[in-house]
Amino acid sequence: MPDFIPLKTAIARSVTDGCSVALEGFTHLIPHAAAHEIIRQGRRELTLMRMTPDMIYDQLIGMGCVAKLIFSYAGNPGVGLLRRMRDAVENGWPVPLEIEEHSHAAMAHAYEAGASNMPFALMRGYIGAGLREVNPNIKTVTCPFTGEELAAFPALRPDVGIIHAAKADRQGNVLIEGILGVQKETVLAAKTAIVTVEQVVEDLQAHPNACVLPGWTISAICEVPGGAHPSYVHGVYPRDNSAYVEWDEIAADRDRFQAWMQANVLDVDDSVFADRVRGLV
Amino acid sequence: MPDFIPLKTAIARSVTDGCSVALEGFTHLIPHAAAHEIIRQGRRELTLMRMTPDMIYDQLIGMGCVAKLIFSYAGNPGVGLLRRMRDAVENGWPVPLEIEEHSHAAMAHAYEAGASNMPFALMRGYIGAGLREVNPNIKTVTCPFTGEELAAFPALRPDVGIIHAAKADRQGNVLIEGILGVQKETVLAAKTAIVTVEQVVEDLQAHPNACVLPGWTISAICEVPGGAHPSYVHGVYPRDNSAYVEWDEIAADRDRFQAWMQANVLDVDDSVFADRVRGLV
Amino acid sequence: MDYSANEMMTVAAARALTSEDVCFVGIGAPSAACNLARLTHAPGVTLIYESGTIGTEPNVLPLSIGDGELCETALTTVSVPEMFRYWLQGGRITIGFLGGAQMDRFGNLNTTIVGDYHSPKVRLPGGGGAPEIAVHAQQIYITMKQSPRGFVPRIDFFTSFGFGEGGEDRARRGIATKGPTRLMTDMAVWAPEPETKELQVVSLHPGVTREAMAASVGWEILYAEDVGETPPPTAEELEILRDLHARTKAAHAGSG
Amino acid sequence: MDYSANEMMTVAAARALTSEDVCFVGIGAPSAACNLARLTHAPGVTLIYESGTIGTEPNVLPLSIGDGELCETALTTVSVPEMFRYWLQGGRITIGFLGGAQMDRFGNLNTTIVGDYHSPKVRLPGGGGAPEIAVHAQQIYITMKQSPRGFVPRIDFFTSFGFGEGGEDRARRGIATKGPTRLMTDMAVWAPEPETKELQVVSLHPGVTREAMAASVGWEILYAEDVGETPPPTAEELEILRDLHARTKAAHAGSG
Repeated sequence: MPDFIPLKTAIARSVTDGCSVALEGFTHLIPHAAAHEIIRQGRRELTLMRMTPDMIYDQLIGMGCVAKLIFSYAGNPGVGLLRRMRDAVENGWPVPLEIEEHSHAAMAHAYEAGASNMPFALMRGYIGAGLREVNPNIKTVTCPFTGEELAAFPALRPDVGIIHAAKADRQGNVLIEGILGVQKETVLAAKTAIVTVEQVVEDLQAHPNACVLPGWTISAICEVPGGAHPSYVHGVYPRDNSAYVEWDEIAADRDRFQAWMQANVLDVDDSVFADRVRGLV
Repeated sequence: MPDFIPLKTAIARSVTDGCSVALEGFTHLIPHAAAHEIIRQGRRELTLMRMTPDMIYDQLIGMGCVAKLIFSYAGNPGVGLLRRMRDAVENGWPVPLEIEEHSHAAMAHAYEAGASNMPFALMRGYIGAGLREVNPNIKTVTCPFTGEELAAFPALRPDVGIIHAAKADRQGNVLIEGILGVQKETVLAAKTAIVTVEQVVEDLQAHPNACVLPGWTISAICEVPGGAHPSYVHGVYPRDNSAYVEWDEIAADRDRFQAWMQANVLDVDDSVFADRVRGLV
Repeated sequence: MDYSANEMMTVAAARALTSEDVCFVGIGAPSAACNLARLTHAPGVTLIYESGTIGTEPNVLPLSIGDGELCETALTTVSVPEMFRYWLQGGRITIGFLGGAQMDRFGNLNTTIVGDYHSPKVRLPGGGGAPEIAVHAQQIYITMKQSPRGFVPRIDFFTSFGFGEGGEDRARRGIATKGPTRLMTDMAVWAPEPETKELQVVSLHPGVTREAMAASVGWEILYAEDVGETPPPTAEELEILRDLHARTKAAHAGSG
Repeated sequence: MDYSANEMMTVAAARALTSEDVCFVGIGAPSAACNLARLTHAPGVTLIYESGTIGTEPNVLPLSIGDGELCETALTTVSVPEMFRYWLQGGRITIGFLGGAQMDRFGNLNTTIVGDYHSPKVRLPGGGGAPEIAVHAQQIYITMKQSPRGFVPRIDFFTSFGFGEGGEDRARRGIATKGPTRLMTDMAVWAPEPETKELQVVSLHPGVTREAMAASVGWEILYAEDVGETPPPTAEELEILRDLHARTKAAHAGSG
């Protein structure tokens, strides 16, 4: 059974300088509160994994927490580019950022391989794709039956996997509903898993084939209402689209970015998230 | 959209002598009515695939429909051995049966590879297992990153995949609930898919992450109430355990087997299944 | 009825879809085109977004490929690994939509980088699903606005593979799918020349001249033998498309 | 209180489980043992059946690994491919239960064939999940009745791998898990000798003699230095086990 502890405690005991962390959530259920806690704790030299390093990774990168990024699409969904990440890649500000780039299909397969305790993943893919030439972690395996060449890449096994969900029950079982993304795979691929939830309930009221992560696969459950804002939680609160649009302006300028992070992340704690989703419809 | 046609028509147009067929259902939702229709149509030289060739494959084999069987566990669940299959393997009666034997994990992976359009599947498995020495379709692939050797085997791509489900809607979308088995993979791996259902409904009333097969993945939907008997349909009728116990006696003797098949399969049609589940609780 | 070049592009893309198609939809023009098709001549078209939503019927256009409405109106929503394994790689997608920052005459696309990969001038978002959409969808439709910066003789990075160097290059690499069979821009409709696979103009949108075309494309344009005029958007197409955009704008104004 | 050898075997197996264990359960003795543990000293034990049911709490013993009640009382039910990939191969199972028609002194098991594979004397069901349970579960508990036909010097087929030829044979083959750490029979409890990994008797069930043991096993039995007596089933254990069997019998009498 996982520990039911404050987010601050969970991050402090699991996320250390230099470790690898995957914060997942595919548009839906992005663990913003957990990312902010990592920033507040001043972690450095992290290897971050994420299919879509959107606003939260822009913030972690801009605050200098990240040495390496493994990803497949770096954009502000529906808005544009990630300006802090660009600044790190193009100008090395605030610190240089090493990147390992894959396609979505490869990242999804790699988490799946991690969850399955496989050393690598295999797909029909990367055919004619330039990533094959710039990413030495994309290799070839030949089918022993047909002779066909397939693309191979290492499984993802983050030290810490972090996701957000609508609810956990008192045994720490977690229910994910709606757009599932790669969250189940992230938790099962990770050596340690932290789940922030909107609330802890008596009964998950899950249907028989729901996506439920048993409590014994999770290290810590942290109750953080609103913890996915400005992303959304199916059936609880909607996506705060305006926050994504505003981010484009905030991240465009180093000073403005730093001032925003000071006021909205460093000077507060995770209790602010509940307020941020109040009134969203 | 699939065709809504009688089972007899669906089997006649898709299952031909010499083709490969997977009838799946893991204890739950076993397509007995469809198997009986194949027997009535007198198909020969079939290559059958199924993780657990239980009563239905014992019947197909005993009636001489099968040239080759690809499987991972041949038993009458909770009762004992498959006596008709044993007779075919040990004595070649009524016709010799070629077998290709895998483990459950390999069969599940092989359907998954078929559904994923991969030429082969890969797992950490078969270590120290005797099947490796007797099944030439189990080979080795070396991880290009770690040097570890993994077990490889061909994807399963049956000509025809057949499953049973509780309901389809009028667009032919099919809902599977409860024990899911490898049914989704079977339909997606097959070149042609036939689904027998308890009933066709207006609205599947499925939750957002239910196991639903879109109508455009299916060739034919056949309404056969009770069509899984003596297996069961979650929420509709229970498993007829006594029928499995009786099968052990019926199948023990060639004459008794043939008489039973004559009376209960050859001389009837699929309309008898509705009666067989009436009164089951 | 007056219409914009953008509207013409979206309408041209929508018309290319049928009720039998299963579309892997991206954000922007593809999403508008697919939903316009669904609301007009192709009510049975199946829309799939890479977030895992299958058979979705959104009332407004999503801002991201993972918006809540996509799930709420979908037939079912699967995990992202399953989406890429069973549905895309599994060969279930008839039409994949792609676009890019750069495209060459063979429909090869770049959304990764401007300049050198290891010391980029501009770091773009990257490929996402595109490298595999390009090879696993049965056909690719490209939607993209024409500009000399976008329609270039040589792309800086092969994010996704079109016809490569043309001719039989796809087949040589073991790719069984058709590749970019159609390109819908703000100025014209293009399709591959059957032998060389170079994209050639098959119809010009009303009012577009060959001079304007030449100024918007960084190579010498190939024209089909009988270049027609793209039929302009009908009043019905425009009305439904504009309604869709108006609903979308209202829904996305605040949160949602 | 009187009890059968079978009951003693089930009780001995149940006692080896804790509330922290995640068990991959088979039909028969393992199922009874796991559910007895859950109903007595290990209420938190997690039971997984290969049909995909995770955290199931059946009120009666299932007749098959895919009975409806397993799903109805489970925390969740996943597909069979997922069960084998994420849960078994993923290393999430602490205890896997196995048994067989034949076993050798190193816990290697045969459920495939008697005689030659290609011209068998008896065709048995085959391995099912066993080949991978044997290597991926963190530990294996074997439950099996002793008999000269079952406890043989050399098995006809390696369905699942125990300690192979003993010693470091598992490690040599790259297997990181512990293998058969415990064997519960109708006569004794066995465990591997730490160096050679040969299974040795650590306790005899009450009333079992070394002569009776010798007559039931096809090799010369190794005994631990201090062989104890297995504590007999308590009244509570027997009552709960018999209630479970009675409920099961009633439920399976007709259909169910």
